[in-house]
Amino acid sequence: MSDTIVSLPDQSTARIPKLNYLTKENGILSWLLTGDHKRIAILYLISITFFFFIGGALAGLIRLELLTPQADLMATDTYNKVFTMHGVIMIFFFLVPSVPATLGNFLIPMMIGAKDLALPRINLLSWYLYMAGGILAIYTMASGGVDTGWTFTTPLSTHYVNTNVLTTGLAVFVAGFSSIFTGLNFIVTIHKMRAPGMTWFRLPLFVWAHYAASILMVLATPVVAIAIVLVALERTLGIGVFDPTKGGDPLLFQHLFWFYSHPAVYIMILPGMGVISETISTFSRKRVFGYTAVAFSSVAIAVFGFFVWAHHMFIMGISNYAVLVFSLLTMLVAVPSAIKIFNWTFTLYKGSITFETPMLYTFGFMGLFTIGGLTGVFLGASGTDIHLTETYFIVAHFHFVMVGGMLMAFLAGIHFWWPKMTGRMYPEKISQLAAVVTFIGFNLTFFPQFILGILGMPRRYASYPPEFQILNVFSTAGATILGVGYLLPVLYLTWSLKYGEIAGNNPWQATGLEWQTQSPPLTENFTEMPIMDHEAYDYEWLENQKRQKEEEVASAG
Amino acid sequence: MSGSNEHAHHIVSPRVYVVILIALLIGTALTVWASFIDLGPWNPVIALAIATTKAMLVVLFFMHVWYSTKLTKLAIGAGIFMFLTLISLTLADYISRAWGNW
Amino acid sequence: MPDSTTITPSAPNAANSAHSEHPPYLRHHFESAEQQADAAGFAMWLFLVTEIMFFGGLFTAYLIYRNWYYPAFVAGSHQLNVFWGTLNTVVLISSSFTMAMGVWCAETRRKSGLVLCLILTFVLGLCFLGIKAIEYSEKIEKHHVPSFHYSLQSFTNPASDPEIFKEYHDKPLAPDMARHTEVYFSLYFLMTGMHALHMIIGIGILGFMIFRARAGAYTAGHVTFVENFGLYWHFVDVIWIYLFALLYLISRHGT
Amino acid sequence: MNQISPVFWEFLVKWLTNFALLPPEASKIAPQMDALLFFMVLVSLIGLTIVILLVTSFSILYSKKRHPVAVQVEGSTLLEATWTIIPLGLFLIMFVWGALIYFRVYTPPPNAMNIYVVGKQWMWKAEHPGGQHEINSLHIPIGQPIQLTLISQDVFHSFSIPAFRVKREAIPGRYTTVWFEATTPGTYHLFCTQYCGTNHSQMIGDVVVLTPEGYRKWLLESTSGMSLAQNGERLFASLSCAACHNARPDARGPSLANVYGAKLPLASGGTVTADDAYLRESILNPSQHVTQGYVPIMPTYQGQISEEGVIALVEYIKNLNSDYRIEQTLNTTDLPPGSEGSQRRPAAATGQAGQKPAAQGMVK
Repeated sequence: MSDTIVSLPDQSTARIPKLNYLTKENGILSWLLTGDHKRIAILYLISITFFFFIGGALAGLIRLELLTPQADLMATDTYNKVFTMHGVIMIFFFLVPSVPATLGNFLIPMMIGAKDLALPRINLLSWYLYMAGGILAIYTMASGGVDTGWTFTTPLSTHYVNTNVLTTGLAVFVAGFSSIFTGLNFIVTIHKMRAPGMTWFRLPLFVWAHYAASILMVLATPVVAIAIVLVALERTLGIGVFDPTKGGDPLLFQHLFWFYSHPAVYIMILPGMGVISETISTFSRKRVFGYTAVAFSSVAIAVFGFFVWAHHMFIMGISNYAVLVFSLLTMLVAVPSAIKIFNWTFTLYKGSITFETPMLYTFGFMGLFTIGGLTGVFLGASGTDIHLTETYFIVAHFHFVMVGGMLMAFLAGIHFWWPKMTGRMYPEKISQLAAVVTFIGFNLTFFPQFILGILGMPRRYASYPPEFQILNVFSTAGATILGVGYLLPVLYLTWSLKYGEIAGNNPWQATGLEWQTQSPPLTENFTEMPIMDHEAYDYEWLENQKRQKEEEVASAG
Repeated sequence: MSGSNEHAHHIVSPRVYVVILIALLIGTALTVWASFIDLGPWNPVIALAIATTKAMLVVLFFMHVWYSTKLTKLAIGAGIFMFLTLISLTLADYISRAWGNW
Repeated sequence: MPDSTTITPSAPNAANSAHSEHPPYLRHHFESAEQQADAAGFAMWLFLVTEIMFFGGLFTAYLIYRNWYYPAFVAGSHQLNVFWGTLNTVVLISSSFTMAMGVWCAETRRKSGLVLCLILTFVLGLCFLGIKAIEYSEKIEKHHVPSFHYSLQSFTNPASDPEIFKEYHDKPLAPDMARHTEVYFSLYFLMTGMHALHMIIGIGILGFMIFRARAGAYTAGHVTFVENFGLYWHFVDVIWIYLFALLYLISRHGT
Repeated sequence: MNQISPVFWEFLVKWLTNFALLPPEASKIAPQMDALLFFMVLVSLIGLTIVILLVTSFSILYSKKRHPVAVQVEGSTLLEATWTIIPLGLFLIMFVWGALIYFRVYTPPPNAMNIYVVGKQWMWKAEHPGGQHEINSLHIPIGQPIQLTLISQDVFHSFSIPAFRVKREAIPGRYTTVWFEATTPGTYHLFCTQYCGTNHSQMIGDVVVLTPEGYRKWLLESTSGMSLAQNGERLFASLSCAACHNARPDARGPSLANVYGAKLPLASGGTVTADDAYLRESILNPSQHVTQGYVPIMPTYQGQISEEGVIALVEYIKNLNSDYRIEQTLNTTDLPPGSEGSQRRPAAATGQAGQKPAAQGMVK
């Protein structure tokens, strides 16, 4: 066992602690009315997985349709609805809440040594809002779908489609408030609930990343809410704010929409970066290289992320001067991401690295996110943007960041904290296999799309010229593998709930406060208020703790 | 935990509230009066300046920000800053569009 | 940020209860009543920050279109009644004052004073909505509601609207510019409507609070709810102060 | 292989024969764009290789087997500065280079030939100055800068020619422009790249690049008998524009001769260059663009003329070099509108009968 750090308690005697947050109360109502952040996190985890697989099924349909150049599997109309719902569900009901609402919800109070989030009822409300939005989205699909694209571009969405734009808009609006409340809750919690000794620069980087993402959620989401209200009113009452025939400017909608939706990509990726900081430190047994730089780069991404939204509109008729300014700012926002990548890389330097599943996902994240980030620069430079925007290059770029980055980080996090959440380990070999399958499937799916994009294949096409078929076939084949890669964790993680090995408090020998309590934790998280007397990622402190305990046991014996 | 001792529970005396109320009413009268005088481009400037003063009075005293922590002030500052960013960067596009191509 | 766990009394009379074991309103995950109040107040402020951004979208649209269609916005603005607007401002400022007094009453545990202040705020809020309704009905009569039989007559032929004409002597707008008054009124209804919606929500909560206050719920040391509602109410007031300036006042002398 | 799986074999052969990483370079800007693209790919590859090399070598060197105890390293300001400044520098180079190309693509040279393109759900309609018009295709000559003036009649569309590396959004209610100079004859893809509704993926066509002779031949074959300006002239007459814009001393509107490209003083102060966008705006929203010495009495034609009609009018005004033609139109305004009803192009042709269908398309 020299190539692993996993230390599990003696399986013959180990038991899951009788009293924990899962067993404290029973019955469906004790879940639906819970104020416990950990239970809400589990509720989120279940619902998010559900929406992920709906979105994934839609993605599967898209890839199947694109297997052939003609629109033969479904009519173009249906295809449009499928990709719209894929976008809406994946973005608003999976990516935005994924890490924050599950892992963030579960871990932030534990990491800062609090008993719960500051506003438990608001936290529950935000889950209900999420579900209400999700049900509306499903209702939209059931009642004929919507075909505006997830961007709701006016005047298409206001005057030229007669599908369920209103219910979709309401779904997004409601989900938006869910995300606002989550972000608000995190900010208040991080400010007001830290345990004694938990200073800002002792916070795990996971918390820093969530803090930055929360700022974005709170400040950006309301703007998309008002933009959607305006679209809804324009559809129903015919006010003319975005209608060019009445003197409105359709581009104004895009300004308001991207004012949220660009920071939204940072809402999606920042928490993922937080996960990576935790895993990479734990599995290389080292403090994160340049802790302060990583922490501040999160905040820098959040702040600069606000000033770049118009790079989605370079060719759409905004002024050329604005193009210059926004292009320059976009280049600036790319730098903090580069800083992070290099800091993570150098965290490995002189570490003592092991390759458990979360670490494999982490490596996957670093490779794919680097590609995703660098291709973002292609699009941020105004010249190449002309050729590449609105093609599959864009599709590939944001899937590399969102799926290759965020989803990899999400899976890394789920695998990393699964023992803490459930008290049990998953089977290591098969989970490593799943990580590798996901990585291969992902690259096969999305790498060809970069080439398709450079060749000029437009996005959102149900049919395409035949010479693009071969790359599309590769992509569809990759999607199949990717699908397997995503199904596997669901299977073995579910299996592990009953049959997994008992994990003990700290299977990875990690330093975070969340690992110093039992797994699964108590409802109050800690038996007594923890006092933080060391830096984050202090492995020497952990060693000392262990030694002390051993000495205690020895002297007692 | 916000450390400072000048914390959120400072009780503002009613006298302050009355003074602020009077100031707000005077401000309202003033801004309406100013709007009846033709000051050319200065009309909007004065109206907005008075509105901002009034809003500041409400925020600082009715909403107790004068007595609250730096954190609250920072949060409000961030909100206003983002609001101004939204307006100024969007307007920057619209204004420079009229300059034509180069 | 130093971590102080010292408890400062939240109200003169609350000193004892804050130092005693646990006040009944203290939720289990907080260490102290002060921490709880702090967290709730800060959360309310963050929510108000989101509200700033929510209205921010509308303000942005307003500024852009005022810049584009200046004559239409001037003519549209002349249709608003400054008297009603001023009266409404006074009403809303007064209600803000009564609300602030209500918070003071709660903090100093004056139950009847609190109930009185809340009722006054409630009534003033209703007054505001009533006046707004009068203004809206004027617009409906003149067909100035966008896309509902919208009429350009007051703008293409100002003399047909003698009351307004007497005051402003507007020149007729060219038909294409007159059409853009619809954008002005769209934004007028959106902004004031969104504001009125916030008022209605506030008044609803006020009604609930009056009942609770009569039962003495807010005068036993736990005033967070009243304080936070006060913040909300004042915020709505601040929005109106700007709406009043932008919609009613700044275009009175424009041409 | 052939024996094992014929389908897979066929697939491989097809892939290897068709494999391309770039679309053809068929315009002057294409090699410049590709140079930047190559530079970016190169930088990305180097960056990616550095990251991958570091991660793999650290993983091997410092795996738990080889390096059982980690050495705690706090960080290094020097390294932080390095990987802040070097990427920043590279990104700034890309920014400047990109911006230069962006200027080039959207700043047409003065001698460019103008072709109007109207986007509508779901087709592209190109209007050549000679009156030739085509749907979902665009014929152009090589060696001649071509400027496209784009407008959409309904939603956002985007006119994309990957082989030329250019793309421009067609916006409802506003002209946008893009230019290119084709270098290689051939047929290239034309895509609508902005999602525009149900048949978005069928809003495609061909760009046919011809030699100058070929283009001349094509022009002759596809002529509709009337140039765009002539169509505009008829519309000008039937809308009675000449009632005011007639250059007489008592005219209520300014003379339009030689107005195109001139700097006009505005009644509201300031000056404006009368370009296509200005002419279009003046027809649809006249009161915002009144020139000095005139009063805003012109009615708006918003919702009354189709985008093609506006284009014809703009083209007519552009080519108006003297007031003589207008004098002539004045004398023919009382022609019965039906007399031109048999024209091939109802939208741009004159008369109420021809106007109606197009106008309905404009009004929702």
